[in-house]
Amino acid sequence: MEILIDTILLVLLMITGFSIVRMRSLLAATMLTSIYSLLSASLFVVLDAVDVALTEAAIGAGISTILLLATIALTTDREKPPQRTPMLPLIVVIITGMALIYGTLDMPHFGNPQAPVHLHVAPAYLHDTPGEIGIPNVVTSVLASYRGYDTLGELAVIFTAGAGVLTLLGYRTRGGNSMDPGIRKLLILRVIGKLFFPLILLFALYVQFHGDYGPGGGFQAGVIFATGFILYALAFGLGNAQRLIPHQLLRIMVAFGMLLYIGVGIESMLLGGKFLEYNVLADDPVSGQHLGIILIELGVGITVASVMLMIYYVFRSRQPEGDL
Amino acid sequence: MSGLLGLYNYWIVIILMMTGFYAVIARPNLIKQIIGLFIFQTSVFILFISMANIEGGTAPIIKEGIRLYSNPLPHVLILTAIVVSLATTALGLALVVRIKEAYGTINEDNIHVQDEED
Amino acid sequence: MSPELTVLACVALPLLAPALITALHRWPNPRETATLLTSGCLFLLVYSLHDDVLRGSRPAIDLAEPLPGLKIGFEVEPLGMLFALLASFLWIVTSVYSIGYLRSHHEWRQTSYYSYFAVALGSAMGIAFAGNMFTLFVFYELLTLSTYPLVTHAGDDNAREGGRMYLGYLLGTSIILLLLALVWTWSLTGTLDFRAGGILEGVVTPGVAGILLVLYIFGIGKAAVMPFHLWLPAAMVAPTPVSALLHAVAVVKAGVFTVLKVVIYIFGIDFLANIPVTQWLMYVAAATILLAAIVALRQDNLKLRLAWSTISQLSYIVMCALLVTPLGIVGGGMHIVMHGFAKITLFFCAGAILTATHKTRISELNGIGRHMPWTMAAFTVGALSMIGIPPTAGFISKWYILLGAIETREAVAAGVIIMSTLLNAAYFLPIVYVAFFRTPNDTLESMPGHNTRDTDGEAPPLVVLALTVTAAGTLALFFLPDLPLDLMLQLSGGSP
Amino acid sequence: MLISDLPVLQVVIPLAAAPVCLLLRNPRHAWACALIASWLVLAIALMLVQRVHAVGTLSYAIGAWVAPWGIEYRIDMAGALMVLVVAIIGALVMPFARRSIEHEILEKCTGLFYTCYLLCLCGLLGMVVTGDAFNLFVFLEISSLSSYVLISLGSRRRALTAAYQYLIMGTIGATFILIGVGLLYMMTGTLNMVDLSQRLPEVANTRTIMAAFAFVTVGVSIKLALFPLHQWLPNAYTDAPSVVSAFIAATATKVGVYVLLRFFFTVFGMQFSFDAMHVGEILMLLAVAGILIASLVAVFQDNVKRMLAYSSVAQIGYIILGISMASAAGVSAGMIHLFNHAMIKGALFLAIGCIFLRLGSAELRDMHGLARHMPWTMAAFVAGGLSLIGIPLTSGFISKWYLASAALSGGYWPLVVLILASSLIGLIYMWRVVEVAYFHVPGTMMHKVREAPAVMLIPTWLLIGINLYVGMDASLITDITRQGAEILIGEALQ
Repeated sequence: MEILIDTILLVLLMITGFSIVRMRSLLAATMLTSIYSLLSASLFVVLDAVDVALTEAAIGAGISTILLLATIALTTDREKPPQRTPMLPLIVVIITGMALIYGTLDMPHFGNPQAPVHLHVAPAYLHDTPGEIGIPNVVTSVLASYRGYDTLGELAVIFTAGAGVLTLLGYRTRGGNSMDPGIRKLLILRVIGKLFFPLILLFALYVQFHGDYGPGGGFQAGVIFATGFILYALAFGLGNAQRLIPHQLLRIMVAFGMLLYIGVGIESMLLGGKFLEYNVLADDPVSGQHLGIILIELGVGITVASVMLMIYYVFRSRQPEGDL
Repeated sequence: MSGLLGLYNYWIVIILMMTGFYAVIARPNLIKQIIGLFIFQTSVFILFISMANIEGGTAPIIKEGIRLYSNPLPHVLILTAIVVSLATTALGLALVVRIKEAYGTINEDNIHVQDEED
Repeated sequence: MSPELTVLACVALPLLAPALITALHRWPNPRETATLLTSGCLFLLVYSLHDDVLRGSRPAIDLAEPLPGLKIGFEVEPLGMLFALLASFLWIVTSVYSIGYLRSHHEWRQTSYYSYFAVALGSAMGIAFAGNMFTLFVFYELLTLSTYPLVTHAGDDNAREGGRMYLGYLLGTSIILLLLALVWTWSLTGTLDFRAGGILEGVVTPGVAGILLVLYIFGIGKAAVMPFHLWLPAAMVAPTPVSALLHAVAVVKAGVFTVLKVVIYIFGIDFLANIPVTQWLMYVAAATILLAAIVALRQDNLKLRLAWSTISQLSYIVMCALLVTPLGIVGGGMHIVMHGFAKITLFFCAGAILTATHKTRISELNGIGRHMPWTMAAFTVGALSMIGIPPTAGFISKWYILLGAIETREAVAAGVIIMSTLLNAAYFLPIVYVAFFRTPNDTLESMPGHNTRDTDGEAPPLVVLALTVTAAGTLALFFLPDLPLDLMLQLSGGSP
Repeated sequence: MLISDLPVLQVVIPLAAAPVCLLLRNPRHAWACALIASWLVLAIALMLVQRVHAVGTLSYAIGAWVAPWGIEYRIDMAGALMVLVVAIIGALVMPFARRSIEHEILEKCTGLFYTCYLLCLCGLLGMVVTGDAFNLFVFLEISSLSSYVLISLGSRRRALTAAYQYLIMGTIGATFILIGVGLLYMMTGTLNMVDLSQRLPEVANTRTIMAAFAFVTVGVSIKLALFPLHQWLPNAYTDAPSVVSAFIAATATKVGVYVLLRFFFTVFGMQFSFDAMHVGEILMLLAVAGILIASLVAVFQDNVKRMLAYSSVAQIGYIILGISMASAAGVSAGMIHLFNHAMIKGALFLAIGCIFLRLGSAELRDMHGLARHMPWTMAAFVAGGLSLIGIPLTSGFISKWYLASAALSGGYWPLVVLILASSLIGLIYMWRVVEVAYFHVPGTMMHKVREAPAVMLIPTWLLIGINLYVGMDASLITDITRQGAEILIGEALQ
């Protein structure tokens, strides 16, 4: 059964992928990209990667799509037909693809329990997490503790993106007393927005703090949180959203989340441990791990949410007023 | 599954990857390139998640009575990679916006023509 | 001061002098005094070493070690002593000459001129006293670079073209061929030290040694062996004092000096004698002598004729080195000195003529001897020395070279020497002839810018003084060749 | 915090300074913050070199999770050298940056500029010291993303397209690396480099590992701008702000080379990389082509920054050439040139930065007679140029010497000639600038031009000083690289 769904999803992905490349309308391509992302999120669920699925859905289908739409609004939604069909890219792609397919020939088969990935390193995570970290979600334990440093790096990446977008597009404040004219008429959106906004925030909080036990964690929560505000901004106008969370506050929160994460690492060094060694944060290693994970997940959540929101603000504020 | 059938999953993923890759390097439209990049990267994620899969396994959240879990490590890696991909997309799109403002076009061929004139 | 420190001072003094010269750039007279003082001190320092060297001591000092086994270090031996004495003495004279020349031409950038000149001399000292091939190479390149601004002093398109050729040839040959030879030698022997008897014997096969020799001889572009000789005529865009000291003495002699050093201390004469390539290279040098002399014959520009003559004369020395006999080495060493004095005199004269009459062409020199008797007398002495007619210095060196050729039974070499002597006569004597025995062109007096203030038509006194000194030196060396000869004999370890 | 935490601290300090910079409103304060962080990094780098020298390879388990379960920082002599290169350049461009940046980019972006600079610094350092293949990817992305931003800040609109082009190529490269790392993981189950090197021989003959090797190599080659994957580089270096050109030219590609070294020698092992995959021959071919073609293209550039950029492509060729010989001498020579070229190019780009400050242009045609108005800057440029050509007593000479002798001892005759002959092409393009600056009559605009301020000249001359010092006494650097190369090769021979 799983295999059937898997296959169907893959075929759908292929169809979507080809359509995206062929599509001349960028708007349509964006929508298809969103679908592509959702399809892969579904595939991730089938493949037992629930955390990844959640993230992909929130980031790929959510934020990325919004950014693409914002960009299209600022640029154009028509792709000019290419004057020529370049041969070189085709050859490069075919060679790359052939190299990869050649590479697959000696791969362990899909789902094979004897594959090296299932025999080395990973089993230790599954085996030791309950004892060493004390939380059931192994993805969270690896993410936040065993490979917590990668996550710090990841946070730095998203921080870089935030700083970068801010640098590139700058930020323009606007009056914001008016709702965006296009949306003011859409009563349904406003009602739904009002209805959903608190629910989304609540869900974000749940994802944030339930990440130890089920799928979720700082990244997903941050993205969901940001999505809630983006919805708010869409329904009630950018100005109102900015009154709720001003740009300056975002800037501080972006930095704060990062500093919180690094602070945990430095604190553990000051307490005599290694960088990001949560064991020393409390008397008992396991509660130390708990504390550390909660704190850094919080840092991640804060920074991700504020970066996402900031990027959105920046893109939107680039739009000429009344031209939404 | 036996023989080459056990690899079909990877092959489709490779085709997906190459679809995205092609869009990046063959399309002159900058937004299309970013979309291509996105597809390319997302497909790589599927490759990673596929390898984490284990027959008869379940999501790596420890529960009583379950012995076989899929591999959590690739999941973690891909969580990171998704965020990286988003960061790249955001930056790329910001650049596209600026390029549009500076050149009035987001078609690579037209941009080159303008650069030549400079 | 201990001899070691003196050696160091000899190199350091001219290299540091630009600081003083630049500091005094507002006051021309003290500035020139600084140059004169430096050159005077340098000569005294160098001279103070020569006794020790004649007594067989070899003061040495190491400074740095940029690469393992490759030191920046100095060691004085007779040949280097000779070169250093020559260069430092002529620097004094040239400085005197420069002052007269530059001031009467109202040249610009005189401060940087004197500064780079000092650096060039410092590099020449470094080459002379280099304790190993690596140090020599370093100063060799420094000499190229520091003379580049002098060559291009005029700063116009012509100068730039000439500078390009100059730098291209000298850096090109040294980086591609010479450096290759050095790296190769180093990787074969693990050292680049100068050792009596050479460092290559027993380490390499004659075949490899042959290739190395080719790389060395052609890589030392400053020796101007054909086909790497074109930089020298190109360098004639420089002001005359630069051509005089650098392109008759310091730079080109550094080249042939390096050839001698390589032959004696890297290969060793005995080893080299067994390499078949040596003879072939000698023929190349011989061909250069004749070809360059023939080209010189056809030059109407005086400085260019002198330059081509230099190319020809340089190959004398290269040929001597490749005769691989002690006598040849003595001849080569002597020729460095003798040719140096004669050629600088000739250049000084060319510069004096330029200063006084603004003439650069030989065809314009009719009767000039009557207006500039001192200058043309000095020119005659120089020319005779070039040909090798007693009582001038050139005779002595040619004598030894001929002896060397005869000793090795190199009929070709001997023949070339005689042929070239005839050619020398053919391209120098007509100048002397027209200068003294032709009636002047009537245009001479009415030349615009002609120096009417000086009724004699002579160049400024400092210029004349300088060229008189070198001409006198050319004569004196015929009668008193002891100092250079003793040094060379000590090097070859015996009496002729 | 103890001395044992140094390996991680030097990455964490710029990482922590970046958000602080973001918070500081005053550009001066942001600059001071970045300055302090970069000098701290330099201090730590020096201590690290000293410690590695004293006790050998350092290993630091982040979060106290031992490798291969946790992420390990691993610094051997080669790594310490790289850290030092990045730290020196970082510390020296910062004092330079203030004036230059005030002049070249908008004031409101200044604070963000320093934030991005710190992130880039952090990313590069992280790439060097990490012992984990995936962590490498993460830090690679930090440095790449921030450098896209930095490049896009250039004053002309072409900077945007340059940054975009770099973004596309860089992301393709990074994704290739990700694929390669994924394949490696698939076959071994581990991401730690040392662990990988132990587990790879078992599966070395599989086609999957070969594909992994190919993808990692191509991916990293894009990052280090190996010919012919260098197209992003000339545009990026030309149009970026001067400080960024100097910083990135001196560090980013070098770190790329180092990553390549790590993969070839530590992860895959010399036997696999060079004997089985024949990467040596391929690299040698590309390096030679790169040296010749890029040098020749450099000769025909009218923008000095673009000329230097092409020269960088050629110089990377030299470094790769050394590595492709797959001998201790060759790798060591490559690393020497890596260090030296970082210092040379840093200095040259800083000198151009000084010129840009006063002229507002890096075009050759605007530099007529410049030497009379900016003697110190031009002198620095000439000194750097001489080093690039490889004149004795400059560091470039040391590089050429070692490269040539490595090629000699490997029996690669034509390469020796190539290495020496191509320096002459360097002579040609450097001398074009010298002639214009020294021999042409200054234009009318030139009257207003003054010498660059001391805060910019001093860092430039410090870098030149390092060049000259290495030229005078290379023992320090050759010692380090010899040890580094021995460790790399030695590990490979196990």
